[in-house]
Amino acid sequence: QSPVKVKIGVLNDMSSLYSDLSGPGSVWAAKKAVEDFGAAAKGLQVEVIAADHQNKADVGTSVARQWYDVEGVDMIVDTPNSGVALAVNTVTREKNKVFINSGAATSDLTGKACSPNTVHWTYDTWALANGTGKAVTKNGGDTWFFLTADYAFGHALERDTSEVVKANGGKVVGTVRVPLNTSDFSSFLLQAQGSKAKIIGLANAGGDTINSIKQASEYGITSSGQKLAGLLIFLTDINSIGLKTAQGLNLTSAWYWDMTDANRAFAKEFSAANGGKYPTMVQAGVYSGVTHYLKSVAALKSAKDGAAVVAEMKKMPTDDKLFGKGEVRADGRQIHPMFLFEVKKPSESKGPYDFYTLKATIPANEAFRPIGEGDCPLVKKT
Amino acid sequence: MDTVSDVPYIVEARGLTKEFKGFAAVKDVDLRIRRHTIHALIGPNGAGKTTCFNLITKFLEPTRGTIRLNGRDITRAQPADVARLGMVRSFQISATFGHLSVLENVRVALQRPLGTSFHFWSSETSLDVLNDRAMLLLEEVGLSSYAQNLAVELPYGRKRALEIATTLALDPEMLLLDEPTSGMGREDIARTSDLIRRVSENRTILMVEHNLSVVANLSDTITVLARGEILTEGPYAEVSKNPQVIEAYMGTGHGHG
Amino acid sequence: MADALLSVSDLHGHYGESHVLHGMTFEVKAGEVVTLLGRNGAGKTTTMRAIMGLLQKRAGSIRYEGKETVALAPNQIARLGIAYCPEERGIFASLNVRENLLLPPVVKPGGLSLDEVHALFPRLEERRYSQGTKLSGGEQQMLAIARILRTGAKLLLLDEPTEGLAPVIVQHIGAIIRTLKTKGFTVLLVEQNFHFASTVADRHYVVEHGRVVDMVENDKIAENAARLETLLGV
Amino acid sequence: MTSATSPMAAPREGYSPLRLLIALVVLAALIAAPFLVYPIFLMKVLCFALFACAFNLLLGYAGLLSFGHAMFFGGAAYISAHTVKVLGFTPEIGIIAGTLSAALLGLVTGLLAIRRLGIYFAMVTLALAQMFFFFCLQAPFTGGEDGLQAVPRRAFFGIIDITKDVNLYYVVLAIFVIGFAIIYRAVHSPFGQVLKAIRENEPRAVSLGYRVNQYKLLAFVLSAALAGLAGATKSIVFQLASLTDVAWQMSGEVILMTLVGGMGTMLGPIVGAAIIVTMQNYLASLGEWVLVIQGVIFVLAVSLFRRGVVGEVLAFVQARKEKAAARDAAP
Amino acid sequence: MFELLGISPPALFGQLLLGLINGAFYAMLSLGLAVIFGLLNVINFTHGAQYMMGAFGAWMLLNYAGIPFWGALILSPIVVAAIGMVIERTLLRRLYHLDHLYGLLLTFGLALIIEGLFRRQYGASGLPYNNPLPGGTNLGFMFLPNYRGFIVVASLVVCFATWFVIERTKLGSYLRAATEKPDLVQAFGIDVPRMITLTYGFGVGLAALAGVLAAPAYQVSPTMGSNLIIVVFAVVVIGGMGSIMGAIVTGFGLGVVEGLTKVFYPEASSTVIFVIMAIVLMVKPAGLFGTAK
Ligand SMILES: Nc1ncnc2c1ncn2[C@@H]1O[C@H](COP(=O)(O)OP(=O)(O)OP(=O)(O)O)[C@@H](O)[C@H]1O
Ligand SMILES: Nc1ncnc2c1ncn2[C@@H]1O[C@H](COP(=O)(O)OP(=O)(O)OP(=O)(O)O)[C@@H](O)[C@H]1O
Ligand SMILES: [Mg+2]
Ligand SMILES: [Mg+2]
Repeated sequence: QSPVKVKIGVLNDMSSLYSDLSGPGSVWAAKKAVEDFGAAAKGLQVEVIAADHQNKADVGTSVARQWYDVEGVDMIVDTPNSGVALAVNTVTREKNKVFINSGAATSDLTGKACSPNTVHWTYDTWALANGTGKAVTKNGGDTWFFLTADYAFGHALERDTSEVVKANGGKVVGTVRVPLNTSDFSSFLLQAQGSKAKIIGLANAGGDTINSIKQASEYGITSSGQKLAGLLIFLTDINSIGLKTAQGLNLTSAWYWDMTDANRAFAKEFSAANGGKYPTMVQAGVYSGVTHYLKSVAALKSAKDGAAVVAEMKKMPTDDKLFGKGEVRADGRQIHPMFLFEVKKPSESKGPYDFYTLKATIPANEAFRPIGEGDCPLVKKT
Repeated sequence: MDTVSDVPYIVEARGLTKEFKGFAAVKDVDLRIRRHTIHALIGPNGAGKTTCFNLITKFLEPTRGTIRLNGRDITRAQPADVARLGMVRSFQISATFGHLSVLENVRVALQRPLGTSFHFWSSETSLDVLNDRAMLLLEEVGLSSYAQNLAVELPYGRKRALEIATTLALDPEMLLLDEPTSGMGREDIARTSDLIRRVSENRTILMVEHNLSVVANLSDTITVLARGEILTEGPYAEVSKNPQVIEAYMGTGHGHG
Repeated sequence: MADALLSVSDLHGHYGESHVLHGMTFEVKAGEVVTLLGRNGAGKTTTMRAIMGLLQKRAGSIRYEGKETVALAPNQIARLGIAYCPEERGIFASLNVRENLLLPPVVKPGGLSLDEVHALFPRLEERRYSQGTKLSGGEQQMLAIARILRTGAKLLLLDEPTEGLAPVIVQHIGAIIRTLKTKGFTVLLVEQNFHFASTVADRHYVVEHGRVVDMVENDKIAENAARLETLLGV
Repeated sequence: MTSATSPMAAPREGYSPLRLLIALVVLAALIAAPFLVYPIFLMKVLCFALFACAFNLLLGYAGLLSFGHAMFFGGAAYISAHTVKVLGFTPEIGIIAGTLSAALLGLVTGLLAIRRLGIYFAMVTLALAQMFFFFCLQAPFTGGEDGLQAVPRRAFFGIIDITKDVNLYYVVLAIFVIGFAIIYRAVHSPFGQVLKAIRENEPRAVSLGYRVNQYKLLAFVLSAALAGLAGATKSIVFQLASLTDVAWQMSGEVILMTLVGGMGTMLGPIVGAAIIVTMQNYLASLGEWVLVIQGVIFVLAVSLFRRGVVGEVLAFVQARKEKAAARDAAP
Repeated sequence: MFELLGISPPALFGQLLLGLINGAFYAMLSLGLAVIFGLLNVINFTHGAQYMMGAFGAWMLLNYAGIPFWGALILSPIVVAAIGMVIERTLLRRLYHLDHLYGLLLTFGLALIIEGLFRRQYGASGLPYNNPLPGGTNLGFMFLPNYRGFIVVASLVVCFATWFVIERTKLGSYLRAATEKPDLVQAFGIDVPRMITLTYGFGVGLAALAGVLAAPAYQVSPTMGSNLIIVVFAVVVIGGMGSIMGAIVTGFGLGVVEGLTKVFYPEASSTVIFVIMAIVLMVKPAGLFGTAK
């Protein structure tokens, strides 16, 4: 009996903004998942290829199309950058393949744009907003000022978080919309300071987040009692800010390497293979997603019909060494707990990437948007 | 004199003044040019000749004064409009379209009256009807054997000739030539003078020129400028005896270059 | 030969692919005024540019005070005491008249002082704060000549210095060249205006197609008039 | 100092029966192509080739370096995607709407920029394009950084089924040929002659009575409209209009294509677009190296193949012809 | 009248000061660009990458050689300038007689290469660099971090010194003349090629210096330059290409304008410079301080 051929394409940002938090690390994670799964023994012949979408939706779609049409790729994984992710989501559905997203934030993937061919694995804007917003507000941070990146992503993050803040008895005292890729935040920070809000919510990402945190420390904002709450922050961001500046920051994450032995072992191997870097939640999500995918394909003995594979993924509970037990919901949302962390002081950190202290665990049933609220057509039908 | 003064003036400039940051390059100049004459503008370097030229052709805005062309006030007109009214200039530093062929250079001037110059949809070959006239013009300036060369490849003197041919292609009523023979060798000077004389029939020419033999040969009237003002005006024989002109411009003991 | 200040022999020059100088050979003795005459495009300007080292491709021999200069860069050649006044004048738009005048560094002692220069060209002093290229054509020509007189260079290369100048100024420049000669300067002059050339020069070389085809002493012009006529179209 | 308004002399291309033959062979190859090569890739090449040709009309023939052409390309893509996806029209209406709005945008930009010369022209266009970019980033109808996605491929003219890539390919090919023909005609027209004259010596053209700004403006609008045609078509092919299309990097990319292929030549931009698109496609898996390799190509093109691929070939052919002519002329 | 458009005067002062600080970077970067454009006729697209190299230089000196900020402030610009001079000698030199376009494209290519290599080596999300002058002064109307104050002073000194050399010294007149007709200036006895190399080095050094100054304030990341460079171009154009004074004044001025926009209409703060540029070029085509040719 000839083995079932499976081709997995890791499509992400290999060269810019998100290349550290996904990039080659995700490729490694995907390959590692294949290896750990023992594909050959289970009758699968798996090949992993990768490409750079350069954060351009059109590059992303052309690669996706070409992979599906010409290269015989069965599944695309990772794909940070919401715009690209939504585009790949469409193409995947059209070609009836599988898309497992780990890197993108937009909750539309399991909402308006949900698809029978897509699974959203690691996190989304709703989970982030909800995690940080709720926990922080409950801990006494009840007045908020938002620094919002002035585009759809920032607006969504701000909107979702404000709702959570208000729902938990907090108040939003002000907002400033900051153009994308601003290098100097001092003016906005001064406005935030003037608002006397207890919490400054950073509804931005990447370089914008890093610069705003750095400058908040420089202008003595954090030391004068106001706290920052990052709504989308990755391990790699903290690494580039440095603990001295980032200490005390609250953030939500789906996964952290220093939580279980399995995680630590994974991180150790990852670090050895990736020049000392540590895995982010996105890379861990890729590992976990690929593992579950392979399980389903092995069960079906075919990878050709994407919708069937995803249906199988939804049927089978998820279980792997990094994300533990969980499920894939009808709207494609993978469900697992989320964690609220606080960034350590430099003195508390004992080694490389020892950055977080766990403050709270958000149980799986509260971490993600309730299935009925996402306007996902797949859900309404059933 | 009486008969000549009956001829109306084609260009009349009154009180023409041009100041550059407080420095008056041209001061209160009245210049009238009779139709169908060759009028020369001479004067020491920096007297304001080129500036006058630029004012009349509207490449500069006058600080004060009015300019009329054929009785029509053109003081505020645009340079391209002036050209359309039949007054065309040449440049002191040679001005050709370097990477067009010699023939095309002339054709560019000929094609405007066709009225198809905005027609990006019609073929270039629609311009071939102009080739004969273009060749005729090139022959007139002795360039017919260069017709297919690029203009940049021409020696300096030939470029000047090409420029004149291009100017003539517009069949202007009035021609303004800025130092048409400067930088030319003897032969070219002679050829160019002949050419100017030939084309001056039925046309009016205003030229700036330092070569006195050319001026003496060609011009009907000479206006001498000095320090932005008119020193004197008249035919060569008269002007060249004026002691002020001799002092300011011609110098003593000049031969005809 | 030994007393030649500048001796050029078998000089070849190219612009890109096109071969322009085909073995120019001539010499200039110290204290002489020598002209290069010839039709448009004969290669006179190119010769001067070759001497200054401004021509990219050149071969042959150019000796100044016995020293071979063909391999030197333009700035090194200038430092030997050669100054160049280009045909297109080369006035700098970003400098005012005075800065233009003071620009070329003094390379040898014995140049004219600023006052002497102003005495020769009073117009330049009047317009000293004007932007260089805002001068009239003729004024620019004066400026171009004036500024190299200060440098103390002993050999002056003047390319058509009278082009576009009023007759009275041309006479003035003639006088200046004669004065310079008495001060010990050596001048290599390119001229179209043969009449003018004959009032200042000691000797004339006739250039045609990138070579020297004839040489006439200035005091023998009358005898050679017919020959010059055919060569230059005078 | 030459300014950007007078780019280097392009080697001249002449007419000949041989050229016609070559053109026919190329056309035949284009028609057969989708059966040999992945059609979507071909369509991408065609769209960018048309974009580069439109850009080249301005730079290579009118001597105007626009650093903001992404504005027209991307603007038209948005309009066309919006017309089809949101307003529900058929793609040809979308493409026409996109093209017309690019022309309009070109008219407005042109009126503002056309009086500026050389590098200033480049900078004004860049500034206006940057403003347009931020407008698109913040305006709601563009979908922000997500772009307008999943633009449906409705039947072209209501009859041609373009959900099949091969069919769509022929539609795109037809659009490209039409666009290219317009450019070719414009370059070799009375208007093109005046344009070249203006590029060579603007004051002289004025003195001949040409109102040069009107000519430049027309060239600008034409180029903008054709760039828009390319962008609108692209949005139908990829079913997507996004910020990438209006970002300044896109303006840079089209310059790169034109430069690599050979500016001021008819075929150069096409070859350049093919090279760059191919490169981006096949190097996508190399990550950071794509950037490095693209940079190296830039540097090599500028240092060694300044006339671009096509320009170098033409120059080589011309040099051989001249040599042959010189040999024949020799006694 | 205690409030102006809803902002109290002290807060307004604070914002003006912040604008000035930002302007300091614009001024230094655009000054370097102006110097290079002025003399080499090259629009140095690599400028952003060289700014980034300056910042990385500081980071590397600290992390690999243990050299602190103050040493890096001198060393890093020198090293980056030296690399720049090698680039000038080997690549840029061949393009001077050509259209602006080529220099722009070459340097654009170089910028891609440099940025790509740094991303390969250090990733895209940036590295930390500690503030060498922690703490700040309370000015009453705002808290001024000491380091930011230092940036403004350092930038003013550098800008003024550069302006003085170029506009008021003989060396400056050589530079300006060589801009127009390098051949002729060389024929007057000046070693123009060397002067050009040094000038390019100087302009690049200015960029690197700005980079070192930026390291503690912003993140040290391979993309820090490419984000900034377009804005800096706009600054140079508004000031008048090649104009030294224009670059300095416009740099600081636009920093302030941008700062105020951040208060009154933050959404437009990244566009405002381009709007100003468009308006300025409509009214004064050669820029505020440029001279039309
Ligand atoms: N744009 C300008 N700005 C300032 N001064 C100027 C400008 N144009 C001309 N000038 C000055 O005006 C005077 C007249 O210049 P113009 O060019 O008209 O002289 P000209 O008579 O043509 O001299 P030439 O015979 O030397 O060409 C000169 O002194 C010149 O310096
Ligand atoms: N930059 C150039 N590129 C190519 N050819 C050139 C260049 N400059 C001059 N030539 C050619 O070189 C030849 C000699 O030119 P040159 O300028 O030396 O002549 P000239 O004797 O000074 O003439 P003129 O009296 O017109 O100044 C001419 O045929 C000319 O066309
Ligand atoms: Mg004049
Ligand atoms: Mg000459």
